[in-house]
Amino acid sequence: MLTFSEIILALFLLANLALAGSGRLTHAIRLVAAQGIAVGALPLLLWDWQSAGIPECRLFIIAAVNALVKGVAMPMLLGYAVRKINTKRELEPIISFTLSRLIVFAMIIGSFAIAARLHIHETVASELAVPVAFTTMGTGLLLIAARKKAVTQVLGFLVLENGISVFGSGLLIEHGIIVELGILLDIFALAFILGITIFQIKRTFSSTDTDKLNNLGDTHLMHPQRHHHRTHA
Amino acid sequence: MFLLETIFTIPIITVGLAAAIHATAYIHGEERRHFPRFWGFFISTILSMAAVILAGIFVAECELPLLVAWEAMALSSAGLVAFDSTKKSVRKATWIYLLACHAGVAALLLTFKLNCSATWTAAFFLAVIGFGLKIGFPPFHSWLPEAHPAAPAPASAVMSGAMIPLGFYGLLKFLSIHPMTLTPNFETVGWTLLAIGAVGAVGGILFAVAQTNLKKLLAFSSVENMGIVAIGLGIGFLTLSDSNCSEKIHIAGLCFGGALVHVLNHAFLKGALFLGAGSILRQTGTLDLDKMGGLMRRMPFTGALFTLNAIGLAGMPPFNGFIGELAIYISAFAMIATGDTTLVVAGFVAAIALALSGGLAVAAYAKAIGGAFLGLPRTAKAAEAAETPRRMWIAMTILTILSVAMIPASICFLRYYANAYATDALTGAAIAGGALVALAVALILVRRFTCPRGGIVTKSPTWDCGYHAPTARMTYTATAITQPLVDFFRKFLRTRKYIIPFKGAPEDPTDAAIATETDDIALSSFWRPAFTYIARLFQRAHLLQNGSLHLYILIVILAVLTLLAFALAS
Amino acid sequence: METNLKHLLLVLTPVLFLLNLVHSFFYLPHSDRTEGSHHIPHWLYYTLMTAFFGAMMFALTASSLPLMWVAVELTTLVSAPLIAYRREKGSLEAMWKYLLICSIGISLALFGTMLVLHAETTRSVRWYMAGFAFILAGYGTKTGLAPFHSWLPDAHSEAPSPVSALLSGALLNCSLFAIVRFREIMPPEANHFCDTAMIALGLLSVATAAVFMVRQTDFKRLLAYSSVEHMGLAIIFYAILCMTPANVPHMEFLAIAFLVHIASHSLIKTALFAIAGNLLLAFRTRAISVVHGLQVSMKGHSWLWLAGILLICGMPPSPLFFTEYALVMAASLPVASGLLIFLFIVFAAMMKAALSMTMGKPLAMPEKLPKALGAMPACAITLLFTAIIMMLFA
Amino acid sequence: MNIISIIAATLLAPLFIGITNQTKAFFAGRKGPGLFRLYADLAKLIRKSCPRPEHSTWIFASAQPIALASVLTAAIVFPWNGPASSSLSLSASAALFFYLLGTGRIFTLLASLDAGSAFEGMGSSREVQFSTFLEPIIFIVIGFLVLFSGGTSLASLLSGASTAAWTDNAVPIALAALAFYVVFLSENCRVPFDDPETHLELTMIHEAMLLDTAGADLAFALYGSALKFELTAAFLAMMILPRFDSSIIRLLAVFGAVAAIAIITGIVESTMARLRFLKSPLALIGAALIASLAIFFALYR
Repeated sequence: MLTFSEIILALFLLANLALAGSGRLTHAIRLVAAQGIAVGALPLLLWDWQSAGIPECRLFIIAAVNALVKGVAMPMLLGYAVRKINTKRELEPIISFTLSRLIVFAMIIGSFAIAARLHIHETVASELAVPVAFTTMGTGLLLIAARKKAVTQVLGFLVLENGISVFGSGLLIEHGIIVELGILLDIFALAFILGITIFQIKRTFSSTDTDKLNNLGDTHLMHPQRHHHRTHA
Repeated sequence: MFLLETIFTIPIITVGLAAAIHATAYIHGEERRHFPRFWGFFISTILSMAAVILAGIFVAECELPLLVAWEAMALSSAGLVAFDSTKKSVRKATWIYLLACHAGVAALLLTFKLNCSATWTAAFFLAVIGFGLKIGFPPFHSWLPEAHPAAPAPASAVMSGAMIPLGFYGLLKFLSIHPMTLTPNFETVGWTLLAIGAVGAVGGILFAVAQTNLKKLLAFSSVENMGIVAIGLGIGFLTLSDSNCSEKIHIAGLCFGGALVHVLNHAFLKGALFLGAGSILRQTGTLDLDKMGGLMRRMPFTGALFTLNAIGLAGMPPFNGFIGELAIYISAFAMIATGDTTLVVAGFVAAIALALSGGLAVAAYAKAIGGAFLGLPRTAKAAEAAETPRRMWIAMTILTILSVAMIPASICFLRYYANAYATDALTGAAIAGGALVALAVALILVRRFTCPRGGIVTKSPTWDCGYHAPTARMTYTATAITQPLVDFFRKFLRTRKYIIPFKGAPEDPTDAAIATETDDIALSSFWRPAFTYIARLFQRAHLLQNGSLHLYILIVILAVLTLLAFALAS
Repeated sequence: METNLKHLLLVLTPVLFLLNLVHSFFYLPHSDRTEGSHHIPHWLYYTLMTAFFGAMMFALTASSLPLMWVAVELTTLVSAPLIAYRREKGSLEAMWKYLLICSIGISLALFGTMLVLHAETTRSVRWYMAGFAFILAGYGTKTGLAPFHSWLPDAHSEAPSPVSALLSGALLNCSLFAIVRFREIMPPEANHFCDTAMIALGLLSVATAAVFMVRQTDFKRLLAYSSVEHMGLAIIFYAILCMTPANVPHMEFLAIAFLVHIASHSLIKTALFAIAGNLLLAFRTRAISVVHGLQVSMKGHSWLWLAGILLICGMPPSPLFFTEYALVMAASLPVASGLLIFLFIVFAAMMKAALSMTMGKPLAMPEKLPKALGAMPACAITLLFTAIIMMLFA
Repeated sequence: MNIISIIAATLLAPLFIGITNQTKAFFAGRKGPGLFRLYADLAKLIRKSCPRPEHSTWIFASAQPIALASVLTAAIVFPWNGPASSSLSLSASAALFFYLLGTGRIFTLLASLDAGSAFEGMGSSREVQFSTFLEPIIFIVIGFLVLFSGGTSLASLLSGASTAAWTDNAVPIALAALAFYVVFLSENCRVPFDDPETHLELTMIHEAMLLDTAGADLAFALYGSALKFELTAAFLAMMILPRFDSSIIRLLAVFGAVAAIAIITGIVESTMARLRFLKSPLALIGAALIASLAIFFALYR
């Protein structure tokens, strides 16, 4: 079972690389969905079935809800949003796909280095889980920072959350079911609100390009043409 | 006991009272609507100054009350500076003043933080900056020529006469926290104060000479007078630092005594002068000396009182301004007489700075009196000016009477304070002053008797070398009186000349004129460029908040990585 | 410290909530009239407002650290729609940035929470420190510490003023409380890192606030940066408290000063945001350059605004003067001098704006405001001084 | 004795002006107005009434008496008899002496401004400039004397040195005396700086300020400047002269020296051209440097 979890984690890394290089929105959403399902399954995969026996049903519930929310509901929500706002299906990169891949690759190396500094010595799985978590989080942040569309930023955020979940399940950190569900609910609600906001942004700005979302700031004096304090007639 | 406290309290009460009397009439017409605001700030200024005095008594135990009172004083006097709130110059002045006060408190906070024997020198320099920002030590004096013209005259009088010297009170209190055993420090203290005082005394009055705005002139003259006080204190500390001078306690006593006497003299004289400037402003609507002239005939009481006080502040016998300066001169000479190189150098620096500032002060006050009160009125408003309501010049009279009373009082004080050292010289000066007055009266009587027709004078037009009908435009303006001096120091003063072109026909250029403006060099060459530079720099940094979410997130990522690296590395 | 702070915030948050709720009753109708009716329905506003309050109280009382995380995240979710009360470009953008940056931050905080929880089992100092680094970044984002503060000026300036006030006065404190909670469970070996990091972030915040306040053109952003500054001061304060050994005599004084600082900042800032909101309604602009000569056109507000700015800058009789004094006296020399320099710049920038707004001749005549709108800031300042007097006699 | 010497000094003052003028006349090959011309002038003027400019005020009316009174007071505090002077003179500080002269100057200045004439304004503006530069030089010289004599009062400064000390310090004393002589010329408006003979010219300083002064007031002004001439010359003389034991010899020596200085001044005025105004401050700065040099000599001998 442990080897299986290792394979899953390795696939996670590959998914990150793929996400960094993915040029199509639907493709990226599918990758995130796959990651979500894997995250849901991870606690069960990491469970020490031989010695600890059959886990409590709590674990199953969490795994199921996790997989459902992260692997199904949220990607569907995003896909719906993409269709609804009728945006172009390309991810518009600020950093090119190749460079993004290289960065993720560098992150993988970096994550292993950081993990080594942290002295993890519990399970083999966790030894891999921590760097994978780091990389996934990094990829998420990269997607947020280096892609133009608002939808992509939500996507990146989901990847970031996936990374944190990997970490949590990799180290078998137990929060209790309420907290676990609370966290999930929060993230889901967040994704939901973000989705709604994207609609509103689309309606108000007639674009979801985040380049249009930079009217607020402190550079008015340097760009006087952008100086528009709200004055209603 | 409480000698220092008493000396610094006297101006608060007297100048405060005189200014209050003056203010009842100074604020007139439309402005009376703002009476509550004025009196609120005025009274709180006076009270907070009293609080500073009280807090100073306990400064060795706890410095917090002093700091609070100090800030309160700054704030309430800033309210006075901002009185004429719709003017742009007033806004600017208020801002500069508040900044100066706040920077002072910041420096004082650090002063008291560092106030232990290991870091005493640093604390002392910070104290000089902190209190110096209030006193107007160069280059921290820049708020004075901004705030004084902006504030109503009674407020200027209180601020200049009573509040500024409180900086010395604070400084002396700070120095008294540590015991006298720290003798090596006296040299630092002495040289610092002497250097700052010399620069302030000469530089301040030099800029006063170049001003055409009466209140700016008076403000720069405050820088000068505070410089003189600093010189007195500086040479006092230097004398104390010298180990092989037998009379050092007496000489130092004379130095300190002279400085303290000068504080009081300055308070009364400058208080009266600011009130006088206020009276002129009220009656003529201008502070520009070039637009006044001939006011002595129209405002005889104000003019006479202003003249007497101005000559007094120039340090001329028989007025009281001379006594304090004389004490400092005598001690400077005494230091030279010891032959000890340090003291000789210090004595020379003090004496030359005093002499130079004295000479320049004559020029500055001759300009002020001549420009405002003498000659012919240069504008219609000046020609129509009338004497102020009685209580305005009565307020000035109160201060003038106090000035006269200062002559015997300061001699008694110095006799007590300096252990009768060189009292003869001071008494002699007073007697000589008396003799001068008596002789002058006698000569006037002689003239009366020798003149034919019982001294009835004939009036004739001014003899202008053949030109028989001199007009107001032909008389020397205030700017013109000091033009040679200002021109000589032009590299330092950086006076700007404006040629006001004539509007009428070219053959009758009646309205052409030259106006000059001299900015404070510290403000225009240091503070303003420095502040502008910093503001520009900061504004460039505003690019970091340019609205781009990507940039923000990049910054977050970098910051997290830095924190993580720091966490893992440590 | 944790319990003291908690108790304070448990009192302070409801007070601020009530103040702003009442203020909203007067503010919203007038705001809708002058700024157009394109806004979320009022029932939703009040529901969200109450939910926001509930989430903050939940964050303060949450029993476990992950639960606290849930609560803090919840505050983001419910306050975001409040920021975009009016549906227009600016507020939407602000809300988007608020959501995204705070969510990223809060995710980092979740990660940090996990690290710390794991460290609880392994007792590894490294893990603790790594965890605290993430906590500081994560909750620091919500607290508005530089360089994670970038959402704050946008959100504070675009939100309706009762929301800005609540964000600045209550929310920032709650997330500061989260940091405090984590700091309290750090092992002694991690002390040096934690305190240094907190001081560094605090100084950076004060410096950032100073930099961005200079030549600021928008008075609500000015207040927002002032919040960044005060949160920076608060965290430095807390770090110094942590560094001071418990047996030092002035420790107790410092601890009280820390609490007073937080409470005073909240109350004064609430008042200031309320005044700023009123000015916005009266002049329909947030530009400092347009609001001119309040002394003539809106006398009462002019005095309130000046008083508020002076109080927040730490001019006596502001309690902030005393707390900043305590801070400077307790801090190490470089920190203290740095703080004083930046505080001076902040003062200069704020006074420049305040004087330019209050003094001078009016450029535009303001609209008439209902009298009740002026009551709230006055109320907050009165409350502040009542609290001080109570403390003096207690 | 003291009163006698003061009276003698006040009576003799116009004579020294006469000496200078006679010397100048001699060099110019003229017969000259005679040594006692000024006495006659004064006697004539004092009996005349004083017409005043229309716009002038009490400042103009009282300035000349006050100015003269201040110079007279300076004459009273001057230690004519060295150590045997009155106690007032013995204790008086050098600062008092020169500040008394300054009081006279400021009133003359104000009076000239009061008249409102362009020419008088010009004169006063120049007077202001020169007096500013003079002040520091005077105090450098006083400082030198303090260093040299070890006392601080005017009397001890001018008590004269013992022969040994005198010969030892010949160079610094000569330098200080030279510097003070420049001060003397400028203070008394003598030739390189001003020309007392040129009333009604654009180049003058002191006399320009007196354009509207007439009658008794002019008498006061003329007598005041004569007395000032005598006082400053006496100061210079007592700087140079060695110590005398007898008061009378001392007094005679002082008056003799003053007469000599008057003659020298006459010679200087006859042989030198007036400096350009813009150059005059430079000459004064030169004098300041000379005086400073005297101090360095005295300190590092």
